[in-house]
Amino acid sequence: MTPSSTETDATVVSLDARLEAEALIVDVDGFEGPLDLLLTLSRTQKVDLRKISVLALAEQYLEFIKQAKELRIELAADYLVMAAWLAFLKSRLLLPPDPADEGPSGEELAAHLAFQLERLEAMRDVAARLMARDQKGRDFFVRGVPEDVTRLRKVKYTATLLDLMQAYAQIRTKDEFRPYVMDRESILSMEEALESMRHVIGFAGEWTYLATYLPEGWRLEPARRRSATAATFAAALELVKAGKAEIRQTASFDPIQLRCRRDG
Amino acid sequence: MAEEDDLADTAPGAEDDGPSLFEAPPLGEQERMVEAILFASAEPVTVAELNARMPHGADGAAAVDLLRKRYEGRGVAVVKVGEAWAIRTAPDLGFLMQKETTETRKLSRAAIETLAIVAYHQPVTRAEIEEIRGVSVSRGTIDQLLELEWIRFGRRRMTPGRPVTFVVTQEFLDHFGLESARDLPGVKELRSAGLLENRPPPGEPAEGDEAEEQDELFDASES
Amino acid sequence: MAEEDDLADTAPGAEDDGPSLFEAPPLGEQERMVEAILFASAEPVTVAELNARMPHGADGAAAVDLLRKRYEGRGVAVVKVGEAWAIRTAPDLGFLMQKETTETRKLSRAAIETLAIVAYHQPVTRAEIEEIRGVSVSRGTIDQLLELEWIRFGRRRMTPGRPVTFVVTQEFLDHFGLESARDLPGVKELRSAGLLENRPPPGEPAEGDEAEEQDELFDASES
Repeated sequence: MTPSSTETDATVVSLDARLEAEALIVDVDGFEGPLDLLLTLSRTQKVDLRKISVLALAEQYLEFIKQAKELRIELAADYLVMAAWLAFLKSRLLLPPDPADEGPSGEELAAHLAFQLERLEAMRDVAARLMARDQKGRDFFVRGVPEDVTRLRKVKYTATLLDLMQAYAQIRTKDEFRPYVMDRESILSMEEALESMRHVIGFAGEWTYLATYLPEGWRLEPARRRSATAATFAAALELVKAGKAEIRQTASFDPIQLRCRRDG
Repeated sequence: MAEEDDLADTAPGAEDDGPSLFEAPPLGEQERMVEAILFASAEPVTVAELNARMPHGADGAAAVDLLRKRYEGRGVAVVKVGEAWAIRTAPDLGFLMQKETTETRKLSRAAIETLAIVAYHQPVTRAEIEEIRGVSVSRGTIDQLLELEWIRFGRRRMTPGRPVTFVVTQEFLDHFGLESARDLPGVKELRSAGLLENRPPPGEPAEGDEAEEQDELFDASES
Repeated sequence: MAEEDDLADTAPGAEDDGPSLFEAPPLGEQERMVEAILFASAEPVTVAELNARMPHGADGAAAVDLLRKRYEGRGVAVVKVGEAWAIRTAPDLGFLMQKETTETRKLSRAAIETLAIVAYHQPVTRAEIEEIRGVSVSRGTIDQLLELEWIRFGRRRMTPGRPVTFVVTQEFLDHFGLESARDLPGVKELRSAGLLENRPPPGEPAEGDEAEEQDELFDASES
């Protein structure tokens, strides 16, 4: 448990207790988040993490936060969130369970916290074991001279995924960048032209000028008319290919004419 | 030149009776070839690459096996790195080497822990790393590990948001002298203690087939 | 462990009459040491250098001699280069080394950008690439990527002119260690990895849309 002296009023704490508390708090920088702090505090219990008293740990943590506040140390929000959660956990552990409450029990929450601490400690432990392994370039070595016996000159281009991502990121952050959208406002697709022709071609028993097939709203504005003419012409060719229509042009640059094929 | 022809033979060609025409070199000769190739390369070489470079019909796997035994207890060793093979100096002789070449950047504690979490929990998302460490992972940390080519992007997780996952690389295995991720120190104990499970906090729905996915990864790395 | 003692021996100690007090390692062990040193050194090593690096009392010349005999007829040989020693591939196996000599060059910036755009936006037409990059794409750039087999032609776009599209290849995925193009990190991840510092310009859709947008593209390429 925490030293009892620190629980007294902040104004009358002994110098020793105060120094001790400050030593702890100055260390806050050294902690990598609330879980790390909890793990450090849990070591004072000197028991296997599986047998740890989560209640005692919660109290230690809350006391720590209280001291930090008294000393006007600014704590990151994470630490305060954890404190609020531990206060909630503590009340769950101390009060008799409310039968109307559907949520997890205090014991379940405590067990999960113990699991998280045990897991973090385990990862610390294996990280240390990993780094203690023999390492390439420190304990064992690769061939000093990768050999070049016969010079077969072959250029191989390489790029790393990082190059690729950086290049892409750079393009994406150019000021003038806008997400790519095909500028379709003035473009009629062949499919669209075909669709609109399908509805009317059946009525064209006589030769009809291709221009009359241009959809409504595509006949006046030059850019739109150009696109619609091209698309309609392509669609007309498709219909001819499918045997559904006939097409003719009396001379070069004359208007193109179209009619439905009755037998088609 | 000769190998090019042989290489071509492995493609389904017109001459299906090809193999019998080409006598594979004796196994002892194949062992010499593997020895030469592995000695010459600083990077691990896969059995498939060995076979592609050796004359047609050669059995890279068998030759490597012979070679590995031959070098047992010697000053250099034939080591397995993931699916590939390399020659490395015996670790106990490291003290003889001049270490001026590799200046390993000092890794932060956050980077070391993040690396360990990726190795033991792979494939793992950034959120999962943060959950385990109880603190957010800075951009620089992931960046540094990517740059060292010790971790890479794995498959996206098929959960909402489809987050990217991280896995360790062959370079990681090579650097730490590991044959596969299964040989990580303490991995069996951690698994049997349930510490590699992604256990959701009580009251939150489980994320589904985490564990299975991970097993699959380890299986895949073995085959 | 034993070598650690040997290491300690090489340190100049208080006992200056050392030589007689310290036992040099057995010759077999010295041979292992020479093997490791010759293997790892970038330059041929003289006997004097060997003696300087090995524990006190070791006989580099004798150890080299043993090693040289051991490698007779093997895939690599211990050869004398001037006054120094090195390990080299056996001359008759030089033909196996051809792959080692490929010269690697970085891709040009234009090529990397083009490749990135194809990867993220596939299937994509040349006009679209130019639109995104804001400059025209030279034929050489596209040709180079095609030749590298990192991109290939996809379906023609069903728009006027029926332009060809480009998509990335399996070769591309292999090279960049990706399991699928879907696993490329999205803009969100680029940002959290610190690769994308800037805020999105106003008018750009929220990040959440990103993934979906990409999905659509990829779905299209699959169908």
